Amino acid sequence: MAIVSLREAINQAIDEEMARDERVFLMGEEVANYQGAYKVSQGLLQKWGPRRIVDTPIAETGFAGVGVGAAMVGLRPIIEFMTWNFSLVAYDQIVNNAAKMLSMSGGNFHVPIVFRGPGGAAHGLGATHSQALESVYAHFPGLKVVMPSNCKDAKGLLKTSIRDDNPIVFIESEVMYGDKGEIPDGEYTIPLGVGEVKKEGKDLTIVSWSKTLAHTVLKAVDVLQQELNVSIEVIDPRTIKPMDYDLIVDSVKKTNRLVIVEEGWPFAGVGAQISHEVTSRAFDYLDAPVERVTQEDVPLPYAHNLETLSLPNLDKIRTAVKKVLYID
Amino acid sequence: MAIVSLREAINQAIDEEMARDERVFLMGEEVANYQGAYKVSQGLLQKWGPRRIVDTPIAETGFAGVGVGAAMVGLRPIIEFMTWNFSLVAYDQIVNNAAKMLSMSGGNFHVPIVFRGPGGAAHGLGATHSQALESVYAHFPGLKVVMPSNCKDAKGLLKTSIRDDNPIVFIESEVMYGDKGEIPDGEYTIPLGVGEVKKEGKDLTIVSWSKTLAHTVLKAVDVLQQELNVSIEVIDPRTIKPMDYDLIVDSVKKTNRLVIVEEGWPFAGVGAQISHEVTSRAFDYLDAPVERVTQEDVPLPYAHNLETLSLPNLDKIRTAVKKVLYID
Amino acid sequence: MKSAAAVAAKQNHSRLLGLSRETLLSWYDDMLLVRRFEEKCAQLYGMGKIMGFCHLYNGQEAVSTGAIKGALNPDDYVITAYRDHGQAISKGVDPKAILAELLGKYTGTTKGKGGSMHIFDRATNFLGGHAIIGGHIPLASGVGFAIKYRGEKKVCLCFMGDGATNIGAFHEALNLAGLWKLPVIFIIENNKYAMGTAVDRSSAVQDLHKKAIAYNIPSEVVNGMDVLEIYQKVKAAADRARATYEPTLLEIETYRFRGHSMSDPVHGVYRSKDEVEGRKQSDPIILLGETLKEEGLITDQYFDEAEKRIKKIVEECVEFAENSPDPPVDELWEDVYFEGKGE
Amino acid sequence: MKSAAAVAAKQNHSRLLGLSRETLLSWYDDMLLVRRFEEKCAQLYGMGKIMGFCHLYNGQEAVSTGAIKGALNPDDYVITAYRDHGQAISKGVDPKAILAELLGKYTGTTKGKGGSMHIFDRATNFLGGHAIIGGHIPLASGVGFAIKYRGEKKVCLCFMGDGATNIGAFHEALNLAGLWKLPVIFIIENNKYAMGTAVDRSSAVQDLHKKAIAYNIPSEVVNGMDVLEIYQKVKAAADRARATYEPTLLEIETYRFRGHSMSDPVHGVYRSKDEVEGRKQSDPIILLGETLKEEGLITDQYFDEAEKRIKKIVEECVEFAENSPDPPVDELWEDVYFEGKGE
Ligand SMILES: Cc1ncc(C[n+]2csc(CCOP(=O)(O)OP(=O)(O)O)c2C)c(N)n1
Ligand SMILES: Cc1ncc(C[n+]2csc(CCOP(=O)(O)OP(=O)(O)O)c2C)c(N)n1
Ligand SMILES: [Mg+2]
Ligand SMILES: [Mg+2]
Repeated sequence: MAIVSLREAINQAIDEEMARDERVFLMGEEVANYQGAYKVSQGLLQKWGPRRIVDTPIAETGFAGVGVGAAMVGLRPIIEFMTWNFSLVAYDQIVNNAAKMLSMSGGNFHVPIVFRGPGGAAHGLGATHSQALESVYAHFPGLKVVMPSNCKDAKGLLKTSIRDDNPIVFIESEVMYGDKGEIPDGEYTIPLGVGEVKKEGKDLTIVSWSKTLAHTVLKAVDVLQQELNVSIEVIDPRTIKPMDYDLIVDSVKKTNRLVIVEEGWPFAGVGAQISHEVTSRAFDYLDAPVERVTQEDVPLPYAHNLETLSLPNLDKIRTAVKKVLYID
Repeated sequence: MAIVSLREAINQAIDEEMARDERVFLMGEEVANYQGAYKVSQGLLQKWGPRRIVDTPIAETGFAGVGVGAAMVGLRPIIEFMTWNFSLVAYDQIVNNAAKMLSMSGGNFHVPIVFRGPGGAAHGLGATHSQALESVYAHFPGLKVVMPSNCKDAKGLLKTSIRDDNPIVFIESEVMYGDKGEIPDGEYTIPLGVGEVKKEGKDLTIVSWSKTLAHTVLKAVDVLQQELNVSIEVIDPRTIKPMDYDLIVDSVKKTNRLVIVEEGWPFAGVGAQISHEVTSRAFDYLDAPVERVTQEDVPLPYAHNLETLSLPNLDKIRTAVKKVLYID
Repeated sequence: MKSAAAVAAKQNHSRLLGLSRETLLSWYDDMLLVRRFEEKCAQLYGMGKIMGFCHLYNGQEAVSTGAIKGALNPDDYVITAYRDHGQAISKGVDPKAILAELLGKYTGTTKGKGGSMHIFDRATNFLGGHAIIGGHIPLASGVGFAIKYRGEKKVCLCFMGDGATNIGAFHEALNLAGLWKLPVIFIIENNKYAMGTAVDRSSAVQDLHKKAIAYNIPSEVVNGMDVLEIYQKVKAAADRARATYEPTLLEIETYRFRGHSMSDPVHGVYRSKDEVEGRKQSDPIILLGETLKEEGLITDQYFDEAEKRIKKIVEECVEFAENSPDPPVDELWEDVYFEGKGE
Repeated sequence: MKSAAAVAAKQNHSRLLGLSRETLLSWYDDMLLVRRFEEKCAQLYGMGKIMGFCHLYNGQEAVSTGAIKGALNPDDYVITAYRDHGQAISKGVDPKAILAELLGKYTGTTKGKGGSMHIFDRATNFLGGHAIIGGHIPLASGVGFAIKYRGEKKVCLCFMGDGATNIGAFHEALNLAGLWKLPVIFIIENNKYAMGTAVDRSSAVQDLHKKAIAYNIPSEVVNGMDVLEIYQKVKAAADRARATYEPTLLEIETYRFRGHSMSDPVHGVYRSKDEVEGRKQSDPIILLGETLKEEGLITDQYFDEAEKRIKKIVEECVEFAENSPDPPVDELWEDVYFEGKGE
């Protein structure tokens, strides 16, 4: 076991897969010379050269499309969005060209590509730079959406994603890049679509992922278990699509209560999807309706007090937990 | 009462609002000379001239952005997407510039704009041209999403939308343009956010909207009421965001069962949102989990048999209805 | 009276560029096949056997034949928009499979999943068939990137309409190709209209080849009614790309003889009958036929023989397509994810 | 040793274009205010009082002063990207409200909602402050459209970086402006880098003004260290736009003296300390000061006085901002929808 930061874990995954497969390359804004806007690709240009670590102009539609075209003819691109916010100008390339190529071409051309970069809010970046966009990608058939919450998962899931033959939306978190964690020695991968019970419990289940799980929920659970004298099970689905409903449903059959905590907006968010599916499959087991804690349904403001108030936080989780437990 | 086609109803709404307010103009591909790709703007160029009925190049980001800029300084643009599928290349303009401008500018600039055009599948148009995209717009705070299912609503809701001071995503249906219906004589508007009970019933509630309601659900309900000897209540929310939850919840409190039928994909779709909210508010009234009938989670294929199989249809509605009624 | 384009086509190539009779006749046949294929499509569309949008290539045949069948190697790549039947045929995609696709049959190029706008064929490196305007142009740069990445001597031909040059994806893709020197030949098929919008109502600059200046890409105007000139110019661009990876932008001036799609009349409000009839005077197939005859390579008899041969092929296509099965129901859930076939 | 830009700045304007002393001094002060304001921001950012991304304008002051304060009328429009403090100040937005905004205060230009990248001010027609590269350029064409729609004699100035010229929105917006003749002046502030990417690694064509050819828009290169030249060229473009609605593209060659944002070092891996120091020799504020002195409009004493005056303004800004309240909690749900205020 080694202790590394999340940015190192991701860097290792890319580096190892580039060593393993000559067809893998990394492309994006500032990934090469600058060593990555968030230093995720540190050292890779020096090691692999400009043929495989490729700086781009500000042209997300252009270079996302370059990735899709290159993947159609046999390469395995990793396309970095400096942040996922900037992918919105390349939305068509991802949800049409990448997602639908296999189907539209009747199996002629598959698109093994990983789109990756940080998503969600950092601190004080304002409305256009703080979006948790997983639901508007997971909505489209043909895409898989992966969102690791720790170093070990990030490395293992990214390696699997790079080897996957489908277009992957891999969403990291800027404010987690410095987080440290253990990773196994040597080669390992983690399958997509398999969630993990982060913590066992018996009175209620909380599902959460990525930074919200790591920075907010785990801490809140510690506080609330004490404060409310309850036992909380915590599940990290790790991949948003395919979603590991079985794991969640099994948990809910045991705890009879579910709270979903996510950074995205509520309307037609990932939480709504999980809520519907789990309610449908565990209807007779639920002692209370599923509760969601989401970002408020507003564009994220800059001011620190409003930003904090808008995102999921301990207070909101407490309210939701008390609600499903019918504690006043 | 006059009988008009849906395309005429929309045309009248635009025409009347242009007469009422000099700041209103229509812009899009083929809206002027060609009289509209689907002839919705027939005659408007002749009446209002090229200053207010404006043909554009194929540049959705460009002309959607022109609309936002013009709205910021006091005009009231109606931006036509030839179909909503093509809006995906302008996604950033809609979900960032239009949706967030008021908030980001702290109230300095509001964006009174209507983006409109047909959405959903027609016949044999394939994967990129047959998308029901309401959920990926409704997800963003700042937007309102309107989806009429008949001529009267289309005219009344579009007039309200043009007068609304917020960015509106107004989604019509290509295969409904020829549908005929009654509209009231003279001036009328219909408020956003207010649904309508299309048909009263007591055994279960079906929520659906737009073409799926008009062409599929209403017919299916006739068949199934007879076949299963049940009484079905049908609700058309008319606006997707804001959603008239109260109307649905009241109905479910009476029928105790809910089926949602929509053309969009299931994952994090509008149906998931309605299901979560209604379950949350009417948990103790639900005798069965909410069922959804959606498009299959696949890109829509061209072949007629597969296309039919993918979209919501009578068989799937029957299965869902039987399921919530626990009929084997 | 012949148009200037027609006269130029004849004068330029009195010596037929040293091409063999066999080659030239195969081009004639290719163009004729595309023409008759499209006419058959129009018929089948009218009968309700072809659904959805269907965009025919009539009038533009010299472009696909000269640029693809003429100038390319079999392992070069082609990518295009929705007006793709002609280009697919010229690339060697089986016309039977194309027609079966149009009829939504399981034997079609994409098993009935793509339809007219999405012809794909892995075997011939035909990369589609794309229906979001401009969306495929970055893909072409990506193919060029892959060619260069692997150090191959291939090229990618990317076709687009005049209307497509106004969208952002065009700009980004060409800038990347120019900046990185990618072996892509961008071909604007300037048929003067994007649906009902004439070039002077869609593009601030009328000479579309001038857009190449912004990308430091060499460009040229090509007579799109002259298959020999198209061959020559595309071949030169392909040779350069193979040698230096340099991209090229060609503005090929052509014209569509039919409406934008099957739901658009031949001459609607946006162009006159006279204009269309005038343009038909430079029919690229007739022009090549006349040249071949004048140069003594064929007699009138050839035209009849060719018609018969082509008619038979088209009839075989129809027979094949009509007798093919619909895709099985389970196909609906296939090809959404590519699984279990290794990397 | 002075750079070529510096020498050119002095020679061109020996006669100060007939501008009054008062005007010229107000420009000097405006540039100095922007410089000192930005330095204060750097300090407050270091203290953790400004959050998020903060992009400073040091080195580029002549552009906002010459183009906005110099060449525009008060009711003309300005729209820009995230490096927006300088342009807002030159447009007359209250610097107190700007600084309050940076501190996330309720008295800020957007009540603390937008932050550094999103300064907006309805009163002065300052249309923001936009952070998605290129996304605001179509808005500028829209403002131009509205001006022409109403038959007004206004212009819209649209600022963007060199890096922004490679994105699709740039292409579409300029084509529309060129096609429809919209009264927009597109200003590329070519400061040689987009974050760490030099122009020759991002744009296939090095002379960014050449991109205007593709849009049939007149264009020019402007010395961005010379406020007088900027004023002159923008004024000419504005006059033309008012008379004929014709757009203009100006490539203003400038340089940023600091890092891309507060999280980027002044000279990282992508440019040398020598390069930065060399460019600082053409400091636009010093150059104007020297010109004014040489022309006898001021003595050295003026510099001290100006510094004191500006220092006081900046201190007032800090005091105002620091003493302002945070936005009230209820503000979170305000301004999401614009309701009940009539059309
Ligand atoms: C992004 C986008 N916008 C609009 C359309 C609708 N559309 C389909 S074809 C077409 C005209 C294209 O004209 P051009 O590029 O000149 O090609 P041509 O049809 O002449 O071959 C339009 C507007 C589309 N498919 N994609
Ligand atoms: C679409 C998009 N992609 C990437 C970014 C991240 N980004 C912010 S500023 C910047 C560099 C812009 O450079 P330039 O346009 O030259 O302006 P300058 O910073 O030099 O003023 C980048 C890449 C963004 N904001 N938007
Ligand atoms: Mg065309
Ligand atoms: Mg720059």
